[in-house]
Amino acid sequence: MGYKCPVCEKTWLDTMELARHMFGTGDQAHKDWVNSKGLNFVELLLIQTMEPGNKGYKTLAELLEKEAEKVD
Amino acid sequence: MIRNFEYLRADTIKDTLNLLEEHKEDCKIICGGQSLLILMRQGLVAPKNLIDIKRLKELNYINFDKKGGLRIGTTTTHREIEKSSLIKDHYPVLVDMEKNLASVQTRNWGTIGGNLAHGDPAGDPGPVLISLNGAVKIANKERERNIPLEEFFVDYFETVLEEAELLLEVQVPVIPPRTAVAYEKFNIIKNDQGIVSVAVSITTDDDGVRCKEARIVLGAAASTPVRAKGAEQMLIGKKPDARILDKISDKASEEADPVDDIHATEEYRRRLVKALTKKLVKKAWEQARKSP
Amino acid sequence: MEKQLVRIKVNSEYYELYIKPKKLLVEVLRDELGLTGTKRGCNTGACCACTVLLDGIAVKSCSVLAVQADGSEITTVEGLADRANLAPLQRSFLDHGAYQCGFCTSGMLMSATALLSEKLSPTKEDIRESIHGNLCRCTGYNSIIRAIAAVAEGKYKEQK
Amino acid sequence: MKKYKVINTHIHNIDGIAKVTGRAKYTFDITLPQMLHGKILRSPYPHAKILTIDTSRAEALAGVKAVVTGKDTLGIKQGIWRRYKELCDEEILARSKVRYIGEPVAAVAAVDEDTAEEAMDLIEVEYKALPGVFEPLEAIKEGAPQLHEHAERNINVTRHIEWGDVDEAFKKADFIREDWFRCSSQAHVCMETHCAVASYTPEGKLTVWTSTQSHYYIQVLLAGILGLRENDVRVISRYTGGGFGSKFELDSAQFCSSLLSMKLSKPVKIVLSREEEFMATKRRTPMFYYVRSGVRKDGTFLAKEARAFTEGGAYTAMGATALYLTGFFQAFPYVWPNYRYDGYRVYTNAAPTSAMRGFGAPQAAFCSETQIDLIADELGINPIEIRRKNAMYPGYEVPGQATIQSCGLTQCLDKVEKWIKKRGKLPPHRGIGIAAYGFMSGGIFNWFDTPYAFSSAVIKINIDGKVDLYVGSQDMGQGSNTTLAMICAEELGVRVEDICLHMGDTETCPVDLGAWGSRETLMQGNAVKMAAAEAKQQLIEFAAAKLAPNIVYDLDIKDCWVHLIARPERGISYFDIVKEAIRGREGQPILARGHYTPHRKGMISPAYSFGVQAVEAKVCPDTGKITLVNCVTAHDCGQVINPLGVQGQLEGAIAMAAGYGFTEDLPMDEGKILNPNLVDYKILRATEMPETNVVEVETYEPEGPFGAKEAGEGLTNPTAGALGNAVYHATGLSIKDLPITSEKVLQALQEKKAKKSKIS
Repeated sequence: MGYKCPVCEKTWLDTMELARHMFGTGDQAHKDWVNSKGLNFVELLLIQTMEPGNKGYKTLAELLEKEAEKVD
Repeated sequence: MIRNFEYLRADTIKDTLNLLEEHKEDCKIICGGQSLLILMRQGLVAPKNLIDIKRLKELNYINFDKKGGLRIGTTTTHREIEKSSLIKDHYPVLVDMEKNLASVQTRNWGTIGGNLAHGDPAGDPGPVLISLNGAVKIANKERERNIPLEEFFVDYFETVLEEAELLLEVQVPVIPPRTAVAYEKFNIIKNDQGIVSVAVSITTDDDGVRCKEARIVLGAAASTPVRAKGAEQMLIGKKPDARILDKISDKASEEADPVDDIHATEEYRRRLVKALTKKLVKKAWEQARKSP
Repeated sequence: MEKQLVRIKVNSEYYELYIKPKKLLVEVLRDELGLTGTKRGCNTGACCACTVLLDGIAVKSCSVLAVQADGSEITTVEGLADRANLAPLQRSFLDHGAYQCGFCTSGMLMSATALLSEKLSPTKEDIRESIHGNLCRCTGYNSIIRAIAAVAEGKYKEQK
Repeated sequence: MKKYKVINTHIHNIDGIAKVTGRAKYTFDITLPQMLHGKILRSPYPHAKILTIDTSRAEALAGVKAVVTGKDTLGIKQGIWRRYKELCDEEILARSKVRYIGEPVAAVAAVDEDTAEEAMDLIEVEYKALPGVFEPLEAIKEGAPQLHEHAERNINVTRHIEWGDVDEAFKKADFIREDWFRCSSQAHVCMETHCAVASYTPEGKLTVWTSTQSHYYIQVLLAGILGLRENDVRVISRYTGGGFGSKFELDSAQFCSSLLSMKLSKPVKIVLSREEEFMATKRRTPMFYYVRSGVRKDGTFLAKEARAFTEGGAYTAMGATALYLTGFFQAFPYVWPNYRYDGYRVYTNAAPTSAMRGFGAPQAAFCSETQIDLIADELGINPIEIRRKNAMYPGYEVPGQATIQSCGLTQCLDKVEKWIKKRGKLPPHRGIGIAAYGFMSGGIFNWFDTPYAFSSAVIKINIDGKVDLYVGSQDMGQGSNTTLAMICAEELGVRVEDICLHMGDTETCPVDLGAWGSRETLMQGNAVKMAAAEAKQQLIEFAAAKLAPNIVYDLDIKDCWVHLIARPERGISYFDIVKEAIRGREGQPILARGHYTPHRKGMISPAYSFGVQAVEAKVCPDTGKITLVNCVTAHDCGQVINPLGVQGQLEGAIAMAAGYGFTEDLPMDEGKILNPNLVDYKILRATEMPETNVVEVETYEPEGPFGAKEAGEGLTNPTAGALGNAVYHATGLSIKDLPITSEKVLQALQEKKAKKSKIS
């Protein structure tokens, strides 16, 4: 059971891990995908540090919950 | 990169003065070269001719007599001064100053004349020699003149030495009775240049209860070593108790005009002047009262 | 600017060299005589990696013009050992691990040699003082101080 | 009988005699026939477009042989994080844009250094200055000047580490404290500056002598940027005058000398001046740290949240690693059940920041250890006690990150506590501060993307019993050669003098990733041990025939004596067996190979060192001057291999890390470093070193050779924090801004006085 990265297809245990992977990689391809979903990659990163409670990563994780392909 | 130059070795004072006269602004004197060679490497100084007086034996001496006091030839190295028993006996403060002036290597090759002529406001000999009421003998081909060290330094790296002039010797009068001199510089790394330094000379009155004469000289606290004359005045005729010490050291730090640089802010340098002045006036006072 | 004749004795060999007056002693030792044991670590006379003995005293060979050394006797690190017999300081440095990258070692050894020729029984403070100018980024100095102290205490007699 | 014959005995460094006699030839000492001298022209602007470069006047100067600029390169953007294309962002010779003061724009080869330097002034570069940005917190702002097209808001790399439920845990905390810290930069100041001699020959082969921590990396990176085949580039590096993290990336001396040599087919030597070394090589990463910690009344750690904004400088370099490691070590060496870290590396118009001894951990330790003392104080718990309560222990798992096998942290705390008690009551204005630390024994993540094993070794035993040991590791002074020779001798059962170690040459040595991240003892050590074991096995096969043991496992070699373990007196000389074995296999010398690559050992490292350091300092109330009095370190590096080496690493680390704590800094003005020389950059001298004492706490690390772990970088981690805590206990002032200068201390002392007098 896991989630596939919509860009490089690596599989991750949960969407939080997947979000971590996407931010950590942070190349254009991953940025573009996030931005194409109506979020702003860089904004999310900055929100993450400016506001408490893991907000940036949670927001992306929620999106991935819906968007990312699940695999078993 | 060091630019090319003509190398001229002078073996006598006469040769040196003739060469200086001949080349005027187109030449530089090198002795120990501990500061000059660095400037030349950085291209900041590029003389056409370099006159080497390192072997000028005529100017390598340390003499003392009870009347005339101390005479140090310009090519005498810092290490020679540090190790001289004459100086140890009569001017111990000079030995302490030399010991902490720089690395052994620099003190071994660098000379007193070179150090003074370089005119670095952070140099160690300046303040101490001024507090000792020292002077220098300067000559060109025509004439000789003596200048109190207090008037020798003009600005950052600038002295009264004129074109074609050579610094011949340093002169220090005999230390009067009931007098003590103390010097200290503040630095983080030992033997580094001082962030500030203070030299204090105090003479007490005959029964040792009041201060009769005082000299307080600040190093690295202005464009040249400076006397804190206001502070000196507050001290004369008084006994430096805690209250006076506070006022004197406050005054001294007001009289300082230090720079702001990467090693310390102006504010911090003033605080250091205050701390050192307080400490050294106290020290000199206590020693002066003990001394015959 | 013409080259000058310089006569120097280095590690008990005599040399006659024609060199530009602007050449520093360290450049002549390294480039003309191939004595690369003497290093250079800075351009401001602040690291003493280039320390050699000039007529028995420790100087920075980067802060002495070679022409100024004319007629003098110079000892570099290559001159410390007597053929295969290492000098006491060299043996003590080995025993105490008083070096790591080794780039400051020559200068350290020369400073220490000068100290021990001046003072028979230096204090710890004398030792610290004598290598104050010599920068080392590896050892933290204490092993070097121990090594010099051991020789000063007579633990290393000359091997003959 | 002693467990080990070689390991943990006092032996001389195997490079020692070459070093104390001045015969060790460093790259700096190499001269080749026909060799030319190169110099590099560097940007005076922190951020500018290069409009035109006119080299004609320089080329016309007598004695100048060649001038190269970005136009002469393949225009490849290189970087050491090869696995991520966007992190390969540095051209080394800039073609169109410069991003920091000191960035190379041209290089000259001439008959001598002076001519090359003269030519510098004749190269005319027309720049269009661009607005620069120098502070990470400025650079991420909307509308700040952008250094790289691909990096919006100048964000270079981000890292997120998280375990547990931080937000929930904070709700349960009795006490929460948050602090901001500023960790300064630091220069490596290797005594040998970066230098290289490159020699390209018409066969199409390039040989480069250079001062490096990894000849393998340099070989691969040079081949890549020059468009050569990897093994047509030979990198030689026998003696390296210090590294400390500054010498395992491709540098301007290596690249420019190679480029010039390829153009001329003549050897070209480039030695960076000390000033270039300061301005235009990499440096320690400055960090702005926000740390929030929640604990129980009794001092039990509950949750920690950390955010780091790191000043990246103009390029990625090894910054991505430092960013991850600082986050990981922010929670080290303690049990934080809930932890969250967000790290941002931001591009700025300054010299790139990268690896430096400790690799992000000293910064983390300074913040963490300072805050722990503040928390302990407010809870009225003793600093040792709060650390003991939360210390990592053997078998502890850092969730999702690492498994701690050996860990002597608690014993270290006990030893240091004893020492502090012995010091008794201190005179006024004195304090003892402690800091606990740990570090990795080599990294696991393959960011370089090497297809090779992380470490390899080859052994050849000759007819006289002499053992040729070929290692890929690099001795830059830390003493790996000696440590590896000891491991080889111990495993093979011979003496260190029987080993002839070969290193520092890509043509003859197998691949190792090099000397960084405290890799060599564990990783290269394991490879050497494996090779030695295999060689020994081959010898024992022959011995078995003669000694007829019950089973072959009954045989062993010690002190060059092949014998029955049960009856050591029954045996044969190692030297005889070697002769027979070689004859026996048609005259083939004994050959053996070993390799090591960590598998399934977590995200960071296969093993971790631990320790506790106490620093006693004196603070002058009138000037704020700090004097180090004493420094004791209880250190767990597993089984000590070379005691002399460990002590050297320890004392050296203290000098470097104390410098970081209170004397060393790189002040800048608009990207210009203001103290690029050894007069104004303050390194501790012999006169400032405190007494140093080391207490070894031995543990056995199952993953390490003979149970050994790292003993190099970790020792750089605690000192700044311990020093800060010493100042805190001496004055009641906690300075959260490195370096802790006498001026900052005096300032704080006076403010404190002012407050007091207001109250009273």
